[in-house]
Amino acid sequence: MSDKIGVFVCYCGGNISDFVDVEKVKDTISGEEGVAFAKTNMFTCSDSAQTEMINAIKEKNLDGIVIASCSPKLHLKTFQNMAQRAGLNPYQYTQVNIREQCSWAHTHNKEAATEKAIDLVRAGIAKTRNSIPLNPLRVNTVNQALIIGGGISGLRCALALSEMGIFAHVVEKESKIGGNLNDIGIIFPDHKNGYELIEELEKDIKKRANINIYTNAKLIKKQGSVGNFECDIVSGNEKLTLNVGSIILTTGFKPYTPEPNELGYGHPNVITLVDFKKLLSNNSKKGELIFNGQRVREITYVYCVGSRESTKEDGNKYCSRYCCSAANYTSLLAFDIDPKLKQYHIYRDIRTYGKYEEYYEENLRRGALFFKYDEENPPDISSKGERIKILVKDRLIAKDDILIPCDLLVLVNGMVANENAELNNILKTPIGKDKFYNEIHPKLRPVETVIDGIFIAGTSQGPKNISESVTSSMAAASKTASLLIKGYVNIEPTIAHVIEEKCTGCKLCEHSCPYEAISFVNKTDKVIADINPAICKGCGGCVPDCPEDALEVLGYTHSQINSMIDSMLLEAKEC
Amino acid sequence: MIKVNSGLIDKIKIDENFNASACFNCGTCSALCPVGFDILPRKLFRYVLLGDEEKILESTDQIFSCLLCRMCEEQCPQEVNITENIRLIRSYLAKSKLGV
Amino acid sequence: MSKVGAVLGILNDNFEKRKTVFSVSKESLTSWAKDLNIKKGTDTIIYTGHMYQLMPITKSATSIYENFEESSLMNFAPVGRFINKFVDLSSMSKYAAKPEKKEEERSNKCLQNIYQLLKYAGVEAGYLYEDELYVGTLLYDNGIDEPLINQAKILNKILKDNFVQNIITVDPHTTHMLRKVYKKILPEFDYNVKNYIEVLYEKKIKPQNKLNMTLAIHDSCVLARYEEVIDEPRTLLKNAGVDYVEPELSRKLTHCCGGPIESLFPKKAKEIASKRANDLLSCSNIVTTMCPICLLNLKESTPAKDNFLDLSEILAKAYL
Amino acid sequence: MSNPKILVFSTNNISDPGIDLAGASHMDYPESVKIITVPCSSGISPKWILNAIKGGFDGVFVAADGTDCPYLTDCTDRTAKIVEKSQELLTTNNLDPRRIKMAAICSVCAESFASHIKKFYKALSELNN
Repeated sequence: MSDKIGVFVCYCGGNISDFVDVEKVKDTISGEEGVAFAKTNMFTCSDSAQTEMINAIKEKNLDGIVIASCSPKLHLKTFQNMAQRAGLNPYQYTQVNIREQCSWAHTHNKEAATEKAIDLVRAGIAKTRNSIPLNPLRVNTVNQALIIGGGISGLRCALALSEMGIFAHVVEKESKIGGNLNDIGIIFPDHKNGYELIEELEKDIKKRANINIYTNAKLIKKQGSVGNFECDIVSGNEKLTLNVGSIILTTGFKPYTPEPNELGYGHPNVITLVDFKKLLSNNSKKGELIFNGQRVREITYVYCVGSRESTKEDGNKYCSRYCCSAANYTSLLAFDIDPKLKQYHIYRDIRTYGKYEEYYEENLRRGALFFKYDEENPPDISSKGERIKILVKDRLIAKDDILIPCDLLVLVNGMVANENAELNNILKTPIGKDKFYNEIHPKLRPVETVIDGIFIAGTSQGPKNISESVTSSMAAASKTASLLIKGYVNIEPTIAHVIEEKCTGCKLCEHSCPYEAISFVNKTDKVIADINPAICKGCGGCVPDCPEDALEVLGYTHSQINSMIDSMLLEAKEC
Repeated sequence: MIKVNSGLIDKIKIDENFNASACFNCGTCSALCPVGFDILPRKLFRYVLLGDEEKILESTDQIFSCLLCRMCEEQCPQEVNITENIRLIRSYLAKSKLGV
Repeated sequence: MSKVGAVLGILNDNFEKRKTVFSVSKESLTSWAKDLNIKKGTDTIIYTGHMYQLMPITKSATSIYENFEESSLMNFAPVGRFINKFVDLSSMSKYAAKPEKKEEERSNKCLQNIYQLLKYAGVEAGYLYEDELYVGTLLYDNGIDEPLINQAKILNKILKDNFVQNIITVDPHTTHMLRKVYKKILPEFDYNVKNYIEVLYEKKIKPQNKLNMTLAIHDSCVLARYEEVIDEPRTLLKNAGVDYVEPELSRKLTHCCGGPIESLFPKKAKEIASKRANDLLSCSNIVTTMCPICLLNLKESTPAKDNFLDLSEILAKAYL
Repeated sequence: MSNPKILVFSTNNISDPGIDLAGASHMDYPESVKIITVPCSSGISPKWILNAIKGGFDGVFVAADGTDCPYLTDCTDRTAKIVEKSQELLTTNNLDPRRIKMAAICSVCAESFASHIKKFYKALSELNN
C-alpha cells in the first residue's frame, strides 16, 4: 500500500497540454487520497525532469508514483528504471496514458478531455495506492540451447550459437539432417541444389566442438523453466538428459498433399510442385523434358493449392508465401531445359514479392501465359489418357472459357505445419488457428513465445522461403544469446497468486491454465491452489474461474481494478 | 470456349522480336491510339498467344488498319514491341491466310 | 479471298513483277534531276526511294479507291488481282490513277531543293537515276517481307557496283528501311544511312535570309519515334529565324497523319488526317511536315491545302 | 441530455496498441470513454463489470484479444464466456445486459475500435432515454 504518492503530469511539449488543461489536472488530483506531491513537467522523459523526480522521491520520502504522460508502450520501462534509481519499487509506479488515449483522441473539446484526464489519473493513483512492492525472480541460466529440428533453420541457428560460445544440441527426428531441403531440388536465388547447401553446413558443423547433432531423435520430457530446462531426449536407442537454458523450435513444415481428385490429383500426369522440382533436377537430357519416358511439351501450373482456402471449412486460410516465387522460378528452370515448352500458369494473385518479381517478368518475356482465377471458380480438370484438360475462365478476353490441353499438370502446393503432437504436449507452445507456432507479437517480438526461454524460428511459425527462415533463426539465436550470456534471468513478477484465506480448494480452476501452472497443495488445515511462478505467464485466464475471487494477477488485483473503477466514477457520484 | 492451340504461336513468333507475352494487360496502349482500335492490342495478342486463329481472322481489318505509328509503344510499361508484333501477325496472315 | 488480301496481293504482284507498288514511268521518277547535272553513283548518293515522286499518283489513286471502298465494286477486287497479273491495272483500267501535273512539279521541286541544300552544305551527292529502287515500305509494313529480301539483294549489288558508301535519304520511311530494316533482313547491307535533315544539321549550315514567320511542326512518327530525329529540324528552323509552335502531341509523342493505311482504309486514314490537320492549324496557320506521306495526307484532308509546306520548301527559302 | 459513460477493458499487447493508434490518428470518439488495461481479456472478472455498471458506468466494452492472443488459443471463447456470465449477473441485478459489448480489437484496429465505440455509445444513449 502506498500513501505518500507523487503524481507527475506531463505537457509533452504541447502534445498533451494543447488539448488538456494540465495544470487543472494537477490541481484537482493534488487533494486525492494518498497524494503527497504533485507537479507538472514540460517533458517528463527528459533527463532533467527524471533527476528532479528522483530528488522529489528521496526528499519527500514518496512510496509510490504516478506519471500521466504518453502510452506505457513508450516509457513504462524508462520510468520503472527511474523509480528504481530513486530507491522505489518499480511495481509501485503506474503510468497513465493521457496522450494517445486522451489528448490526441479528443482534440475538439478541451474541457471534456481535461475531465477525462483527471479521471484517468485518479484511477492511476488508486492503482498505485493499492499496489504492493514486487520483486522479479532471478534464475541462473545454463549456457546451452536445445534446437528441435535439423533443417536449414535449425542448423544455421546452431552455427550462430556456436559462434557466440553457446553449446547447441540439435535434435532431428529423421535419420539424416537437412529436412525439406534434401529433396527440394534447385533453389532460388543461387541456383544450388538444396542438399548442397545442407552438405556445406554439415561440413562446418563437424568442425565444431560445441554442436551436437542427434538423429532419429525426439524430446520426450521437459522440466524446469527459462534459463534451466531439463530435457530428456532419445536418439536411436540412446536416452539422455540435457540441461539447457533455452529451447528453439525449428520444426519446419511439410508440403501440402492434395486430397484425392483435388484438381485431378491422383492422375499420373498430375504432380505437385515439389515432385516437379525433383523431376527437373533429375532431368538429364538437355533440350527435352522427359516425364515417365514421354517428352513434355505443354505444362500447366495451378497455384494456391492448399493455401488461401477462405471458403473451405477448416481450410488453410493463409498464403504459403514461397510458392509463387518458387513456381515462377521452376517455370524458368523448365524453360532452361526446353525453351520451346509451352507453360500456362493459372493463378489467383501473383505474389513474387521483393526481388523475385523478376522471375515473373522473365516468364512473361519467355512466353509463359498467365490466367487468373478466383476461389469460387477454380479450374476444372479432366483427362483423356495421358492428356490433361484444364478449363478456366479467362478474365482478359470477355470472360471466355479457355480449354488448355497439356501433358503435365503441376499443382503449386503450399506449406502446412508439422503436427508435432507429442512435442506440443510436452512444451505447451501456443499454436495458432493455422497450426503454426504463435509468436508474442509478429512485429515487436517475432521469435519469442509466451513461454519464457522457448523461441520459434523458420517455417515452424508460418510459411517462409529459405532466406526468411534463416533470418528468423538468426533472430532466435541472438535472442537466446541475450538471454543466456548474462548468466541469469529476471522473471516478471506480475503473475497470478492465490489469496490463501479465500481459497476453498474447490478445484474449479484446475483446468483453467493450459500451461499447467496451477497445482494443489496442503497448507496447514486445507488443500489450496498453488501457482508455479516460473511457469505462470500472468495472463489471468484463471481469475474469472474462481468463485471466491481467491485468484488474482499481481499488478492487476481485485482491489486495484475495483478501486480504479470507483475512482473513475468519483465525479459522477459527487454530482 | 477457346481451345488453346499451342502450335500457332510458333508460326507467328518467327523471331525474338515477337514479345506479346510480356504484355501484362494494363491497356495503356489503347489510350492514345490514333486509330481507336476496336480490338485492344492486348486482346489481339491474347488470341494469338492462345492460338485462336478464328478470332484473329475475324480481326483482319483491324490488324491491317494499324498505322504502326508506335504511339502505343511509347507508353507501354512492359516494353512490348507492339507494332513489330502486329507486323508479324500481318506477315502470318498474308502468307498463310490471305493468299498474298 | 478478303479485300485486304486482294489489295495486298495487287501491291505484292506489282512489286514482284514491276519492282514497285504503283506503276509510274521511269522518266517521271528521275525527271527532277534532269537539269542538275548530278553524277551517277559515287561514294555518297542522294536516295529518293521514289516517295516524293509517288505522291502525285498516290493522291489520284487514293481518291479513286476511296470511292471504291464501300461500293460493291470492291467485291471484285480479287478479280482485279487476277487481271493485274497480266495487265498493269493501275495504268490501264478506266479507273487508273493519273497524276496531276501541278503535284508532279511540286514533288520534283522538293527533291531539287533537297539536292541544292545538300550542295550548299558542301555535300556533292551522286544519284542512281533509273537504277534506284523503291524500298518496299508498304509491303514490309503489311507483313510481306519475303520479296523484300530479294529487293535488298538487288539494291545491294547496285550500290556496290556504283561504289556507294554513304546514302542520304530524303523521306523518313526510306531512312528507316535502309538504316534498320534492310540491315536486319540482309546483314551484308551495311551503309552509312542518314536523312538529309541530319546531314544539314551536322554540317551546321548558315542561312542566307532570315525568315520572319511562325509555323506549327508536325513530326513524322517514323522520323521522331523510330529514328529519334527530333531536335535537328527544329535547330535548322530556329537558325532560319522561324518561330515554331509545338502542337500538344509532338516530338516523341507525335500524332500520326493516318498515311500508312491510306491504301487499305482511305476513309479511316482521312479521318485521322483531318483530326491531326485541325490540331496543327489551331496552333498556326502554316504547318511544316518532314515526310511526303504526311504532307499529302494532311493537306488533302482539309480545305486549307496550301497551308501545308514540306520542310525542304521552308529551308530552301532561308538557306538557298 | 445523456452522455453515456463507457468503461473499456483493454489488453496490454493487443487491443491497447490499437486504441493508442486511434488516438495517434486523431480519430474522434466520445471523451466519456475510460480505459483500464489488463494483460488478457480472458482475465477479466465478471464482478468488475458488474461493479462498474452498478457504480455508474452506462456500459462496459471489452476490447478482446481475439485470435491474436499470445497466451491462450481459446481466448475468444473464454472472453465470450466472461461476457455471457457478466450479462447473467446484470440480469439478476435488474440491469440491462445490453450494457456489455465485446469485440476483438487487434493492434492495428484503430478504425474498428472508434466505430465500435460510436455504435455502442449510440445504443447506450437510446437505452438511457
